[in-house]
Parts: sequence; C-alpha cells; structure tokens
Amino acid sequence: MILQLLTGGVLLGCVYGLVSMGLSLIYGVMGIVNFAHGALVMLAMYVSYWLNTYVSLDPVIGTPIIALIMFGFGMILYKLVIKRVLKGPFLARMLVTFGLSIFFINMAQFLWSPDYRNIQGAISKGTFMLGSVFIELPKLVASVGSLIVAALIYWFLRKTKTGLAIQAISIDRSAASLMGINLEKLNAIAFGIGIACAGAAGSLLASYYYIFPDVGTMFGLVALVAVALGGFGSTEGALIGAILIGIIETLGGFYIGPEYKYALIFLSYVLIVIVRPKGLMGWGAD
Amino acid sequence: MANNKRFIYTLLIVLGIAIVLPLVLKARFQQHILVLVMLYAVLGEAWNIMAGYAGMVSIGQAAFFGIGAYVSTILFVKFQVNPWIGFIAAGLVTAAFATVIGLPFSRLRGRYFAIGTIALGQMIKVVFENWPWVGGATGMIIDMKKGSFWNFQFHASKTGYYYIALGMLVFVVVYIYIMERSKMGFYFKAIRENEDVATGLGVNKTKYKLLAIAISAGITGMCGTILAQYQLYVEPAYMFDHTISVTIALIAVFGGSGNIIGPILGSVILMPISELTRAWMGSSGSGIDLMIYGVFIVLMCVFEPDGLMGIARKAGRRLEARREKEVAA
Amino acid sequence: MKKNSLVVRMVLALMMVAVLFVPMMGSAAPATIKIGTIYPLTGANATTGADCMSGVEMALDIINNSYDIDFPFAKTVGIPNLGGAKLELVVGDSRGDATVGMAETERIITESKVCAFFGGYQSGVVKTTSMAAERLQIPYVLSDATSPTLTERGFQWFFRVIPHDGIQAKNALEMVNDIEKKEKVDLKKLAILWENTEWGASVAVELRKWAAHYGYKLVADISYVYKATDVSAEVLKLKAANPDIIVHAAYVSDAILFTQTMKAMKVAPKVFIGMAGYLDPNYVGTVGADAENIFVRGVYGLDLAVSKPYVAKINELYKKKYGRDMSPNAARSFTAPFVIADAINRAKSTKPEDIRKALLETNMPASALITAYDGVKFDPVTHDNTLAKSLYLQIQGGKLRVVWPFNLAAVPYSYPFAWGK
Amino acid sequence: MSELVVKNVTKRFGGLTAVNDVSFSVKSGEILGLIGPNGAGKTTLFSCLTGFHRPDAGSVVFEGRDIAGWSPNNICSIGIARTFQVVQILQGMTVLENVQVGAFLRYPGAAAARDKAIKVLEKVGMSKRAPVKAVNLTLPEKKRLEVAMCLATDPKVLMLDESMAGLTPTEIQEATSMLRQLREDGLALIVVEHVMEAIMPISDRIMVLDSGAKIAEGTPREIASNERVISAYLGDKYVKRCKV
Repeated sequence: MILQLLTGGVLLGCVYGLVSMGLSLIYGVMGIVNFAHGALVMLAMYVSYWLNTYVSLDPVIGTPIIALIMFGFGMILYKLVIKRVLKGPFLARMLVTFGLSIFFINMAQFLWSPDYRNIQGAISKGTFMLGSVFIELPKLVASVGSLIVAALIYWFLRKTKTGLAIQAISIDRSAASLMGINLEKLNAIAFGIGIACAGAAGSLLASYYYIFPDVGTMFGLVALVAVALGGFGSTEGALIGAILIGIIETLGGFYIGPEYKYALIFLSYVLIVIVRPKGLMGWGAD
Repeated sequence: MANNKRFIYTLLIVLGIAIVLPLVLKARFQQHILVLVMLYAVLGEAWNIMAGYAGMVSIGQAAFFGIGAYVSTILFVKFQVNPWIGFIAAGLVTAAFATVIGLPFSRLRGRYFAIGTIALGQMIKVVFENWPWVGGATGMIIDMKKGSFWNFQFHASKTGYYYIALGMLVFVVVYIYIMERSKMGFYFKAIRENEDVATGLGVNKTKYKLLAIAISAGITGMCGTILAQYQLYVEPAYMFDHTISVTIALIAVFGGSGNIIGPILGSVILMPISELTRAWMGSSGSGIDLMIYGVFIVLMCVFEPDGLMGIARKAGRRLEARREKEVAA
Repeated sequence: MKKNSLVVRMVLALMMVAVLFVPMMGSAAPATIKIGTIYPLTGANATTGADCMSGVEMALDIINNSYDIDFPFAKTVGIPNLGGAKLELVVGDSRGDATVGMAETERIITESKVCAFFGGYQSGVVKTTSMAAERLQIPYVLSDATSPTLTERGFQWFFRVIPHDGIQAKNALEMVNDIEKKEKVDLKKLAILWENTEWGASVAVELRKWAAHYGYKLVADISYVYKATDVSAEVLKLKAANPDIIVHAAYVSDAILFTQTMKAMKVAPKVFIGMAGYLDPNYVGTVGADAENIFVRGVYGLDLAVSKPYVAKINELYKKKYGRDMSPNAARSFTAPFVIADAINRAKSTKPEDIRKALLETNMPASALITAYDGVKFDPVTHDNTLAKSLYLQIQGGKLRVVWPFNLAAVPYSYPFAWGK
Repeated sequence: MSELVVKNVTKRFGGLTAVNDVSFSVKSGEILGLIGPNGAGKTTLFSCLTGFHRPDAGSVVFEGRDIAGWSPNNICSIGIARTFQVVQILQGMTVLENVQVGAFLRYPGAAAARDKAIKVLEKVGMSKRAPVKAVNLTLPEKKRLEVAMCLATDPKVLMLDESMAGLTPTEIQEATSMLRQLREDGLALIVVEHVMEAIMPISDRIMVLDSGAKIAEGTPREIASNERVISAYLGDKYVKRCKV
C-alpha cells in the first residue's frame, strides 16, 4: 500500500509540478506572482478540447501545439497587461493577476457555458499494473511530460543564449540591462514560456481531467504553494516542491484523513517556510 | 496644520452624508449594498493596518473574519451570551489567536508571508469543517430574535447593521488617524520600508509586527460577528471563503493602500459595482458581471497602480498647478 | 493643498455611486404575478443551476400557456382563479454563496415585489435565502435542497416539497435490503463517501443513523474536500476497506472525478449508490459508459410515464425546448412553481399571508406531480411534505431508469455492479 | 564615560571565518578608524557588534553588560547605532519621517520626537530637505540622512560604514568637521572608510583588519608606517600621501 501511495503521490506531484514550473519561471524573471496561472491552465484545457473536437487532435500529441499557442497568448498578454505593471508597486503587480484570473474564468463561462466537458478517447487512457502497483496511464504521461518540460527549461536556461540572458535578468536586472540585454524582449519571451508551460500542463490534464471554467483554481493554488515551498524563482525547486506536495497529499490523505489533505499541504508549507524562510531552494530578495 | 483641519472637516462632511444615506436609500437591496460597503471599508482598513502600513500583505483575512464570526455565534448559540459581548469577545479572541499565529509568521517576508496567509485561511477552514462541536461543515444557525439593537438583529430594515458597521468604521478611522501620527504608526511604516533599518533604529520588529497583526485581526474578527448576525448563519465554506480574503485585499489596493482614505474609496466604488453588475446581469448566468469586475481591476492595476488615491493625488497636483498659474496670471 | 482635491474626489465618488443606484429606483406596476427564484448560475455548480432553471422555465411555460396535457394549469392560461393572470419569473444568481444568495433574495423580494419565492439548490445557500424570505414574510417553497436542518428551524413561511436526507438515506438502505433479499446475498460492509459541505455532512449523519438501524457495518466513513484536484488517497482508502456497498454524496465535479479514479483503481462494490451530482446530465455525458449500473437517488425518472402519461408529454415539450430529456434535477425544480401556482389559485390572492395560509392547506394529489411523491401535504409544524418519497434510478444504457421501489420499477435492476470496459 | 570593549569576537560562515578573534575597545570622545581591504570583515564585525549577526565566540561588553547575541533593537536602545555600507533608509518616507523613526526611541511622544528630529536635521545640515521623500535624495544626501537617523536615537557609540564614499572634497570637509563635533559631544565613533584623506586626519586610533583578523592598531602615523599594513593593504601610493 505504501508503495502504491508513494507512486500515486509522485505522479500527482509531477502533474502539479507541470503547473508550477511556469509559475516559478515567471516569478524568477519578472517578480510577478501569477495568480492567474490556474485560469491559464483552464484556458489551455479548453483550447485542447476544441482542437480535439474540431480537428480530432489528441491532447497528448497536441501538447507542443497547445504550448505554442499559449506561448503566443502569453506574449500578447505580456504586451497588453504585464509590461505595464512591471514598474508598478508590489501590490499592483500581485493584484493584476487576480483581476486577470477573475476575468478569464468568467470569460470561459460566458463563451463556453459552465458545462463539464471531457475529451473522450485520448490515447492515454486506462491503467496498468507494475508489480502490485496500479499506475494510471494519463497521469504517467503527464508526469513524463512534466519531466520533459523540466528538462527543456533546464536546457533552455543553461545552454541557449536567450536562456542565459534570462537568467542574468533574474539575478540582476539593472546589471543585465547595462550589459545591453534587451529586457523587454526577454521578459516577453520568459512570460511566453511560463504560459506555454501552463499550456502544456492544461493539454496533458485535459487528456484525463474534466474541463469547466473553475477547474484551474485549485491547481493554481496548489501550484503556488509548491513554488513557494520550493523557493520562488527556482524551477527545479518548484518541481521538487510539487512532488513533495503530491506525496504529502496522498500519504496524508490516506493515513490522516482525506478531509485534512489540503490542510496538510498548507501546514507543511508553513512549517517548512518558517524553518527556511526562502523555501527549499530559494534565493534572492523577497 | 491647515491641511489637517481641512482633512478632518472633509471627513466630517462625508460622515454626515454617510449618516443620512440610509434615510434616502431605503430599498432593501440598496441598504444591503450600503452595509457591505461599510463592512468592507472596515475590513479594508483593518487589512491596511497590517499590509498598507506594516507591509505584511495578507491574503488570508478570512481566517480572522471567520473566527470572529464563530466566536460570537458559539457564545450565543451554546451559552446564550448576548451578541454584543460576543462582538467584543470576537475581537479579543481573534487578536489573541493572531498573536499566537503571528509569532512564527512574523519570520516570513514578502510573498512568502502572503502565501502563508493563504495557507492559514485554508487550514483554519478545514479545522472548523471537521469540528463537530461547532457543527462541522453544517455550520450553526443563529436563532432569530426580536429585531432590536440589544439583540444585534434587525429584520424590518438593515439600517441597524449599517450604523453598527459605520460606527466601527469611524472608530477604526479615528484609530488609524491617531496611529499614523504616533510612534506605532511610524514604526509600522519603518518595518514596511526596511526591517533592518527599523531594528537598527531600536524598533522591536517582532513586537510591532505582532501588534499590527493582532489589531488588524481583532477588527476583522469583529466584522465577522457583524456578518454572522447579518445573515444569522455561519458555515465554514462561506465564513472562511478565500474570496473574502481576496476581496478585502482588492478593495484596499484598488482604493490605495497605506492610506487612511484608500480602503474606504475602494469599498465605495468596488462593492456597488460588484453587487449592481450582478443584479443587472447576473441572472443570465453568463458571468458577464464578474468579467466586468475583473477588467476593472486589471485596468486599475495597469493605469493607476497606486489605486484611486493615486488618481486623487494626481488630480490634486494638477489642480494646484492650475491655481498657481491663475495666481501668476 | 493637495488635500483639497480630496473633497472633489469624494463628492465625485459618491456621485458615481448615486448614478449606479438610479436605475434601481423605479419599479413597474405588477401586471402579472411575480414570483422569485434563485440558483447558482455561476461558479462550480453553475451547470446544475442551469439545469434546474430549465425545469423552472418549463413549469412557467406550462402554467402560462395552454397545452393539451392532462396536468394542472396546462390547459388554461395563467392562474384561472385570478382571471388568467400569468406568472412572471424574477431570477437571481446565488453564485453558490450564502451571503450573495441572501442579498439576491432580498433584492428580488423587495425590488420586484414578488409574492412567493422558491429554489436555491444548495442547502447552505437555502439557509440564508429562506432566512431572507422569513424576515420579509414571503412564502418560500423549496423543492430541491434536502438538508434536514432546513425545516428544523420552525420557520413560518418556509415549505419543503422534496424528501429530506433522512428519508432519502433510509430509502437507500431499504433498497439495498430489498436487493439482498431478492438476490439472496448478504451485503454487510457499507462505505459512505461524502463531500465536506453542509449538505454532504448532513447526508452522512443520516446514513450513519440508518446504517446502525439496518445493521450495516460501516467500514469506511470518508469525507473529502469539495472540488478536489485529485482523489487517489480517498479512493485508495476506499479500496483498503473493500466495501460491498458505496454511497457517495457529491456534487457533479467530484462525482466525475471519483468515478474515473475508482474505475482506474478498480474499486468495485456490489452496489454503488450516487447522489445529487450523479443526476446531472453532465455526469453521464462526461463519464459515458463508466456510469453504467450506478444507482442514483432521485425523485423523478422518465419511466414514471408508464403510470403517468403526462410525464412523457411534458418531457416531449422539454426536449423540443432544450434538446435533451428532462433530468431529475430539472424535474425537482419544476415542481415548486406548481405548488406555488396551486396555492395562489386557491387563495385567489397574491398577498403573501394568503398564499402562506393556502400553502398550509395544500393537498395536491400524485397526479398533479411529475415526481414520485404520493402528493403534497405539508406538516403543520415542520412544513416538510408528509407525502414525499424518493425513488432509486439506475443508469442503464446512458439513461436513468427507475428500478426501486419495485412496484414503480420500469426495468429490472442490474446486479452486481461492475465497471464496463 | 562609557566604553565598548570587544574581546575575541569570531564569526564564521560555513567554512569561512569572516571575523577572527578580534579584540579592541573604544571610549567616549574617541574616533576609532577601521580600515582594511575589501572582504576583510569590517562590515561583518559591525554586524556582530550591533546584533545583526550573532558572534560565534567572544564578548562585546558595553556599560558592564555583555551584549553579544542581543537583538539589534535592544543594542540600539542601550545606545549603539550603526549605518550600512549599502545605504539603508526608509525610501518611501520623507527625510523628516526617517529621522523621526529614530527619535521615537527616546521620545515616545509625537511632538517631542518631531522636535528632536528637526534638531538633528539642523545639526547635519539637512533642514531644507526635510519634506522630501527619501527615495529622491542624492546618494551623499542619503548617507547623511542615515547618520541623522542614527543620531536621532541619541547613541553613545556610533558606527559609520563608509559614510563618506562618493563625496566631493568639500563634502568630505563638512563631514569630517561633523564627526569632530560629535566626538566633542562625547560620542564614541567607529568609522569604516576607504577615503584615506578623510579618515587619517580625524582618527585618534586606527585598527586594520585583513582576512578577518586584526593585523595592526595604533595612531594614524604608526599605521601609515606599519610594514604589514602596507603590504597587506595600503600600497605605495597611499604611504607616500600619508607621510605628511
């Protein structure tokens, strides 16, 4: 049983991690805590749903396409809104994403009605046994996706010129701009990538999870805690934080009681952050 | 000093309007909006003490709000204690709770604190949901009594609740006005601006952070009692709702935080918009009302990040410039 | 000097608010009989709210227009005893929130001067909406929320048509008992699974009570957080308990998630009973074949048409309008406007007090209802419907078929429960 | 007459010993210059003395009490104040308000604190800037404001961390005369400075840190001719300049 729980926890954690990494990247580069991340995951789920309905694109196979679409959307969002608040005070930066979240959720309701939808017959359906452990295929696929995304981000940040420049900004903005780095463009790209991660997450989630306007809220909240737990600005930290949360959720849910599982997640966040005020792998200013 | 006087006169005029308002707007829904405006103005001010002045941004005020609501309700339902005593007790218990919780929380900074408060709100909610003595998820119903000031219940008209909330607001505004000019206010702001500098200048940051949290929580808890008495029903899902926490922060920031007028302005504008758009468009179930609300917040953050007070200040400067021109001419 | 602008700003702000208030000032003279209702039209339960609303709209259509159906108010236009005055519906959105629900109810009652109120759907919301009606002394007819606490408050103006959770829980275990007898099996291990909300908690209380009464062993008593992102811990717990019977009280989003996770983890009880969310057309639509053979608590099923021919006709009308069969949720909500219309018709008045008196004397026969109740007659003290009764349906071929009580069953139930491929 | 006596203070960060067994003392009416190359541990030493770091070993005795490990605010309230190497002020508040925060320590009443703050601003020559938001000041002004904030707490010991960096020669003149004035007022001053022209003439004694350890202490003249100091830190050009 414990093995089953751990497996389930890690898989779930990877799914959360997928949502969290984009959030963490965005924070690391532009210091914005994106409370609209859950709503963007929801939008990606709808995009995935419509692509599946109209052009029979499987959500798993379509993940890169949806990530690309969301990348574009992220760039537009950056140009229209985020760019304008970057220089604003901390609170405005924080609340603008609350506003966006309220807007997106209700826009989805307005455009697509509150009905639940799900994608029938995605290629990753069903379960299989690995020894005595059940593994849900869609979650496994999402987890693998999550690891691929983590690897891509790692590669991008460390091996590409743009990625290195983005890292430079997240360490020291003013120095980076002195070095002739085009902040504007890089911010837009980084935000786009963050949202693309939300896109990938949404698409993989859509392969097994039902879709409705409010679906992203809880994912967004858990992801936020995962990012804070891992330490703001560290994508690896976000993934580790998310996996930790997944394990706490399944183990705690089983041994202590499902009604307490979210409370346990939040409690462990508070305990960890009190001991390590910058999260597990965090650095930089508050 | 003349400015101060003018400021106080302005406040008195506004207070006068506020006192007369429910006599003009008599419809029940209008009065409902008025009650909410007042209640959220107080909640916004309470948030302001903690976040606007002392720099600890909370998105978990619902924890304090709900605890306050439950304290008075438990006292009334289980021990038949008059809600007015419950009202005071709510403030005290919530403040005490906040002090205990604040001790570890005061170590957290910036967004780690903010997310910590989100976590706190969710945890407290779960505790109450699973606490059979207070009705668990089913909540508690407050028996309807004869509507009177003494019973803290008003049925024929909502003006009673309105004036209680208004009274709270006056109290809180006067308190903040004095605080702003006193050692406590300066120390709060110093902590907000730079904790290291503050402690280097002899500010006991833990003590003052706890003070800010406790005062803010106490006021928020008392507001919880008002809402509990208003709807005569408490349930964890509503009293500890994350939306309450978000709305409180939105109102204060929308109006302009770290400022005595900001949260009031925010509540005066935002609450009617939220309630009226729902009344006009909500029955379609399309979500248009909340879309408008969302757009409003985004626009405000984008174009006037300092909130309504930012606009007011700019307009003031422009006015001043024009007057100077006139004088010159 | 800059403070000076404050005065200007303040006045402007106040003016802005005043402007917002203006359109609410006037209210039209009542040419029709206005009745108010409220449902969660946005938020997590919006889909169910919309489903309920379509039932309500159907009811109003039948009352206000003339149709050749053998059903009260169908052949006539409007309320006969009031010269054919039509009912006009004023709708509010509770957002699934108690405070909003109360405010909307009050607004509708005072602004639109409705003479009666109904609806609500979620028990937690109905607690405050009914409170608002009680304060304003407007009759409130509830036909879709089941928490027993609602009628324990001794309200004067509040009436409930639907059986409360106590009766429904009792019926669930009675059905299991009947199945055991018929199949000659012995099912002992009961698991109850409930969302930790006002409604879920009260279902759990009633189920525990009746489980003890009927001698079932409670092997799992699991509550979970509403709108969960993942329920594997809950389902594993369920699996560890290995129950014969599972009763699940959930709204639709969790019903979907649990069904999928239980199937994935191969948790298969002999009898699987679902409540509330399982009735939602979205549920079957989303999980498809996985819903097969789940028993669902309900008060209505299309199969009732066998004994009540008008059920089929009303469903036809409904289908023409909404393109799908009437769901049990829609049918529940459909009932309240008729109870109100009946009371207004007998009272020959739209005064709230007269309607209240008429409601107390309500005695509607089973033939005036599309639901399975034996009629509508309110208990003089609690105002619960003494003739209320619940049905059990089973999802067969994607449709909800009436299978219990056996005398009303349209098709035989299928036993034991098993997951499809 | 009070004296700050530091004995064997050591501070380690992981494997790095930032302050290594440093002892010294400073008393009222005395200016102690503290010099050393970058990374010598000067700022860390300040932080150990003012409570921002807890020393791993050693004692810091002031007026008969060992204050090592006390919190910064308590150390401030017994009369030890410091400025920061990277200027630290309350950016969003006005100059007057900044100083008032310091003044509240000894004058809890609002009016008294305000009077005190105005007096201190006069003393440091910033009265005219009182209503300006601190964020809008020039860097030298910010440094001066920081000193004013410390002075408002009526310190007996004042530690200045590179307060004269970036000042013009005239401004250095003003600053040094202010420091002399403070010495006459009876304060004990510990001054970290890179600007040798400023620190050499005003210091009564100079202490030199290198790699966390004290390598020399003496009058400016002695230090200027100390071989070890020259090789460790000063270099030839400074030696020539200082040999007056």
